[in-house]
Amino acid sequence: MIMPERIKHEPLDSKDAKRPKAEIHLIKDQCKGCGYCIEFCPKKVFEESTEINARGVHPPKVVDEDKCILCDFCTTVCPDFAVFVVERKDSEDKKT
Amino acid sequence: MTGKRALLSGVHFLNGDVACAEGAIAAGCRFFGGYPITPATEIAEHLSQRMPEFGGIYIQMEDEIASMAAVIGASYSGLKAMTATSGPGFSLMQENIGLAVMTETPCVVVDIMRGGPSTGQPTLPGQQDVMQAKWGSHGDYGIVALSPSSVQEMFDLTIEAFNLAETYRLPVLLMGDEIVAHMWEKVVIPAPDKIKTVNRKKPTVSRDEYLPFKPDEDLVPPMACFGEGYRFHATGLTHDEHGFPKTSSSEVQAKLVRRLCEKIGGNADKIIRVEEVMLDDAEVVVVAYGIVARAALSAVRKARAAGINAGLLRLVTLWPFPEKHVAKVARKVKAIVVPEMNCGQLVREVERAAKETPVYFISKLGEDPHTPMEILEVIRRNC
Amino acid sequence: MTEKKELEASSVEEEPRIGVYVCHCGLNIAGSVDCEAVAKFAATLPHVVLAQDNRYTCSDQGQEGIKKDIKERKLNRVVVASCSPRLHEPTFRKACEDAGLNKYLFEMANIREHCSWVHLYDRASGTEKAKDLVKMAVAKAALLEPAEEIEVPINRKALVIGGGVAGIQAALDLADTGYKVYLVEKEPSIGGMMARIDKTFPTMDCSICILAPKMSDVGHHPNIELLANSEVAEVKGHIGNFTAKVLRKPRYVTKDCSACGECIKVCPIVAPNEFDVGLATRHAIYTPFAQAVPATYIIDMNLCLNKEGVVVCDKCMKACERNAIKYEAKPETVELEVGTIVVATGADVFDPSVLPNYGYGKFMNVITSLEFERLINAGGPSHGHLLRPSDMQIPKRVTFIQCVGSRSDKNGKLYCSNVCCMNTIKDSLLIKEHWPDTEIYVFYVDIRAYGKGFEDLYQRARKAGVKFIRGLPAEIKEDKRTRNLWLFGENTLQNELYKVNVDMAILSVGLEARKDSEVIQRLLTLSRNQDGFFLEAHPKLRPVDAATGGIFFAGCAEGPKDIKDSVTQASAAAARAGILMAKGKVTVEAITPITFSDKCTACGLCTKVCPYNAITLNKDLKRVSIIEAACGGCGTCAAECPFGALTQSHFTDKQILAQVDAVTECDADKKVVAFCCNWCSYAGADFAGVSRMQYPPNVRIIRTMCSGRVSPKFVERAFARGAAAVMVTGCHLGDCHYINANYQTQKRVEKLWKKMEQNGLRKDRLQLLWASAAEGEKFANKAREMKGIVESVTSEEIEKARKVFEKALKND
Amino acid sequence: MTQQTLEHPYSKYLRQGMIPHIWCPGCGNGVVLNAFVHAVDELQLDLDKLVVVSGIGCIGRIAGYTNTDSFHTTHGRALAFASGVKLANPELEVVVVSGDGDLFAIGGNHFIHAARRNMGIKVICANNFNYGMTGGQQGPTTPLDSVTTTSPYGNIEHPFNLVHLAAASGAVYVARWTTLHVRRLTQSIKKALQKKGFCFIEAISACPEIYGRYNNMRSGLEIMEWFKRASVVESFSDPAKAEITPDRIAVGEFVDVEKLSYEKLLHEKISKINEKAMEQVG
Repeated sequence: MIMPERIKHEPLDSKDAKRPKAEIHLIKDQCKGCGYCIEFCPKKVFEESTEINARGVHPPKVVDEDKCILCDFCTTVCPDFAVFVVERKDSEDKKT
Repeated sequence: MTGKRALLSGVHFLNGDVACAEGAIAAGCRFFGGYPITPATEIAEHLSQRMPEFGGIYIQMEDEIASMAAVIGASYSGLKAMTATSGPGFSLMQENIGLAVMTETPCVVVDIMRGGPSTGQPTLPGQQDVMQAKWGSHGDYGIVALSPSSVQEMFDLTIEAFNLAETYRLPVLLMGDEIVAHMWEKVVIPAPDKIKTVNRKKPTVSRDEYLPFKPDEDLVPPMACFGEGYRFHATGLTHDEHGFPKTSSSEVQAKLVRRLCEKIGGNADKIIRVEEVMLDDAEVVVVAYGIVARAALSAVRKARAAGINAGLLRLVTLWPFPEKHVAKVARKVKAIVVPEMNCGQLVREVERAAKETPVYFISKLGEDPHTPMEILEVIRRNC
Repeated sequence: MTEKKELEASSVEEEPRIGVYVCHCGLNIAGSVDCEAVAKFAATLPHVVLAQDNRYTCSDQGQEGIKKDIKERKLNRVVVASCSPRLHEPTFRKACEDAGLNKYLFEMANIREHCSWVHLYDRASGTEKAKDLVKMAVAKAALLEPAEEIEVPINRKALVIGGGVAGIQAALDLADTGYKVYLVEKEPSIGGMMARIDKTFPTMDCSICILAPKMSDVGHHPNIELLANSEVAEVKGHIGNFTAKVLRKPRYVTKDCSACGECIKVCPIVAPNEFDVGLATRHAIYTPFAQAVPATYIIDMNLCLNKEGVVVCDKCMKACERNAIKYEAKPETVELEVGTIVVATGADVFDPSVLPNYGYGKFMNVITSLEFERLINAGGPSHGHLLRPSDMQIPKRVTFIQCVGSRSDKNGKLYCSNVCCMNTIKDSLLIKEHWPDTEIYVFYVDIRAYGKGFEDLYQRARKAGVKFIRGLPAEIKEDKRTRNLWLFGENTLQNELYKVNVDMAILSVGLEARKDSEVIQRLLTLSRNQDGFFLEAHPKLRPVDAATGGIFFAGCAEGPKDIKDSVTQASAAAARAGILMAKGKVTVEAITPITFSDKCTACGLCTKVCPYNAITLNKDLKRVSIIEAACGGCGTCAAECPFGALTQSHFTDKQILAQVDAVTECDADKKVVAFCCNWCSYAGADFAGVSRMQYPPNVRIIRTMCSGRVSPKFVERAFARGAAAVMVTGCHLGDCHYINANYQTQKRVEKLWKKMEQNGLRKDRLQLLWASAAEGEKFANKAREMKGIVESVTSEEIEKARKVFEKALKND
Repeated sequence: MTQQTLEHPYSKYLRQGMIPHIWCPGCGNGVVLNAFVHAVDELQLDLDKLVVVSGIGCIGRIAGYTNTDSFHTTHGRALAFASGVKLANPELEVVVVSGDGDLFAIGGNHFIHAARRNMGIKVICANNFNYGMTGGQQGPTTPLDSVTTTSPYGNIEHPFNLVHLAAASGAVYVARWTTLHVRRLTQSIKKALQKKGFCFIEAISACPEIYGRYNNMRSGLEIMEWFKRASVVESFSDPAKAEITPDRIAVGEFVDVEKLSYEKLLHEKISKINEKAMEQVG
């Protein structure tokens, strides 16, 4: 079939193909700074922040919440239960 | 009730191990985890047949360590649980006897004493484990140990052991010996309604209020079991009333360990049982336990016949040690004679309690226990 | 092979007893050749025990006579001097066989096409030439050896490469005939181009509606094993016995998939869908299109987050009730044993973004005809609404531009893509159906409505008001604001410039050979024409066969075609493959090389020149072995071998050298030794004869199967024996009947030229001619040209050549 | 956005006030705990019927963190204790979570016998290749040549291949994943929790502060990189060939068979015997 690099037009339904918006929650003082969420986020949503938390480490900060596709891997791989993601409600309404 | 399912109420001719097993059933024991060892094996064998008839569980574990651990687990699942062994196995069990003490687990450990140390003399009696019973596991704790002198007592004291374990939430040790275990005697098994059994205290509060290791006035905490919805935690680590580890707090450690000792020490009067024979006018008293006590009784009778005012103090409870009873006797008598099938273990406690009163120890190792004449001889010499 | 060796042995013992029959062919030969004299002459030749002339040797009496003599006169070789072996060799071979003589002990002298007919008015020289030709034939005959044709069993399974409509048809036909078929498709689903087209011309029926049933037939057919998402990685073997390694790329979804589609609802990845040419989106887990076969979904691992079995996102896995998701699936290679192969790999569409003047990819409202198909398709991204990408409005004025990428060597390909005209006409009618008042302009070079029902459709379009304007726009400009398009060009019928404003322009893109055709070409040793499409064995008589035995073509792989032709060709290919498999065995003419292992040094040169990879080198055994069934019989290996360790049976070095010697025995300095290949140049010479083209009589033709057989030592021998000139002739480069063997011919002749020059010899004494079977005139002209050269050659030059090449005199 | 507005979805499975846990930054135990509660959440298990038993060592603390009945036993005895629990009340879902040293050195005997009996216990072993809590000593799974505080010149003991051991001992379900494969780990735990009989799941777990430090992987990330580099998913391949080497960690499911569990057989027998007994009574 036609290789993707041959595709010259934006998909007509790309607007309808909107994905649910994410809401990322960080429990900063629970973070021990292992960096798993930063490293293994497939969309590179996090990066290390400059602030120092109660445990004396730099917790992650969210650089671009819109890039998040709610794969939820950060929630799963965090050893310290310091991050979780929920679907942002407003986008919920839009969908229905 | 008759038939297999029922208790064997009535008069029977049994050996000590079987009597012990029947006693366990009668006491409501529904879990036995053990490992074959002479001379306790018949207890396991008999229970492997009887337990299922009562819907109870018999399992032979891979060793005595596992047996003891399984017993604790079963107890936490709500069953009255027991194991039975002899010296070598008893040594292996010490680790988890400690765990049972620390986690305040009601259970019964039967130790049919044989000649030690190590593998020693599997088929000959001994009383060499009585100190191990008290000090066997590391750390400080209170323990309860009973000493049957007859097949009947193998039955009765097994029930007693369970009742004490359930009352005070700890492992209770039944320190039998090869002779009471293998001896055949008449045993009277009462009707079920004549048998007194005790069950552990249950919490009366909701999950949120429940603190698994917060004691009542009697120093014993009510016990919830797994699956009852209390979702509590227990650990061998030093823990607070929540059951959570507090490994670096000296005051939690002190509070916990003192209570574990005090719960027994403080209730000693309720726990301790002794048999006093002809003590009122006695000048010489034999302090004995287990099978030896029976030779002692005969010796005392012979002494009386020979005009010597002898008496017998038979210790049914070895631990907590019946200190007051010995002291009381000591104050009135010229001498105390202590025959033991070891190199002198409980005699040390007797001496401690007897203060100035002289204590004559008769040691016996291997072969048969003391004969009445041997004990009478010592009585004669010291009156 | 071994069997053949024995035969040689047996034949060595007995002396050759040759019978020569000179045919009058009525007056066709006798008219300009003294056949009696030729026969008399023949009688004097060594080993000839019988020589006679008769009117029609090919007649029944003629043949009976030969049979009789074979029996009674104990002939063990037969030479017939008459017409071209391309005509009657089979006849006489059969006669010999009937008489119990191995058919490979028969030889022919072509004294009609190559002699009487081309020297009508010079009886003397005609007769002399005829004698020479007979002498040559006898010389070869004396050295002929019997041979057994080997029979190769054919595996009754077929491999079809490509699951477009052609592959589907071929597979179904073969499977219905009862043969096991493996259908290998590169893409996740079969269906190919046809699946994406909305309607088909000229009948205007729904493309997928008629294709889908065939697709599911393939899916369910008990005789078809469908290997989708798979690629042929290696093909070994030969006609009847191919072994193909097929790489099955993982789908990451197992057969348990029920195609319920729950997974795509949860897949967070969105990307353009190839099937809709990127006009619609799909997810990382997807099915290419609704009717896909197999229906099993597939995960695009380039997009999926779960690489190498590390699962980052398990949404689809959780959504799948059948537990069909297998992220860690690995590619596997399956080995298929097949007897025949059908190549139905299809074509690509031209990428117009290389034509800046049309602004494709730059201007939003310039789209290709393929994109149009998706737009107008009810199942497509716009649900059948022709929306122009810029504003999603239905365009009022639409234009089609024809021959985009076709019929122009600077703007694409020179050839006509066959389908675009009718496709555009169909498309224009589709628009008219839905939105009758749309203005439609079609800019064309010519409208080619050659097929059944095509012209009617064209007329319908004209009646419907579609405006056809001859002359392609030179340029398209975009109105930045409205995104409308301005087309500038010349109407070549009215010779006036036009400037048309439209809402949307559709580029009618041509078809081109698939980018990956080289792969298939290499794997199957096929040849392709200059346009890159696969080359058939014969454009007229073997249109679906590949030159390589057992391989057939179907669909656009062989050249641009519409659906009907693709299907027709597919059925033809299936039938051709079926014929082979029905027979269950194939006989190979006994002209495969013989090896003399004692001489072989395992240098491997022969393996390099073999067009069929039929020679395998065993370094340890210091020898090569030939897969006879794979061998095409060109003999170029024999020509390449520097040690004479290889020769071609029935065209051995000894035999050919004997012919050369015969030619050059007397008056060599006046003669031209010509080597002609059986398929083109020899046939060309025949054609010259048939059309009575007169040329000088001094040419002596030696037939080989391929010019690639002509070993340099043949040429050197000719010069060493004083020949004035030598001619090496063959098929045109690229048309070789042995794939590419004649490139070796060219190499060798160029080497010889170099050698001649270095030794101060005129290289024009050695001529190389490419002549097809139709180019009799070309052959005749060359012969005339040679006469001049021959006359110009001095005796000193002849002598010099003798010296230079004298080494060639001794028989290895 | 980043401020904590909601409760963590798993907090209801964790004991109040026990999180943050005692484990080091990047410690795989946290991931194992996460995977476990995740599985429990997906199955919506009744927490009142779930018992978590652990042994000694870092991972041993896990019993204290799960909001269930839980018991932290002596070293190596978790399985023996759990056997008692399960037999005494088969209604309970008993999960043993412990370390490689606890389960396979001091507790090795209990492991093979619990597996042999097919005791209905689900075992999750966090294998971090050393004794972490006591400062990083060599243990039964320490890879050859690895440096630990008690193999300072490199380990010369051949390590256990735990999945092979479990399979050979008779476990009905055996899987191995690294903490990087946390989703697969979760799925395997789910599967085990739904199965009857003895199930074993090995979670190759990062110990950055101790094992990592001694073996040139200074952070959890570096160890996870190793997992990524070396892991090959080879489900249902021969567990005997699943040794762990620096360049190859075979992960996947290795065994998934059906076999009657010990407690089922036992309680069936008991009820049969009782029927007989009743007859004799009646």
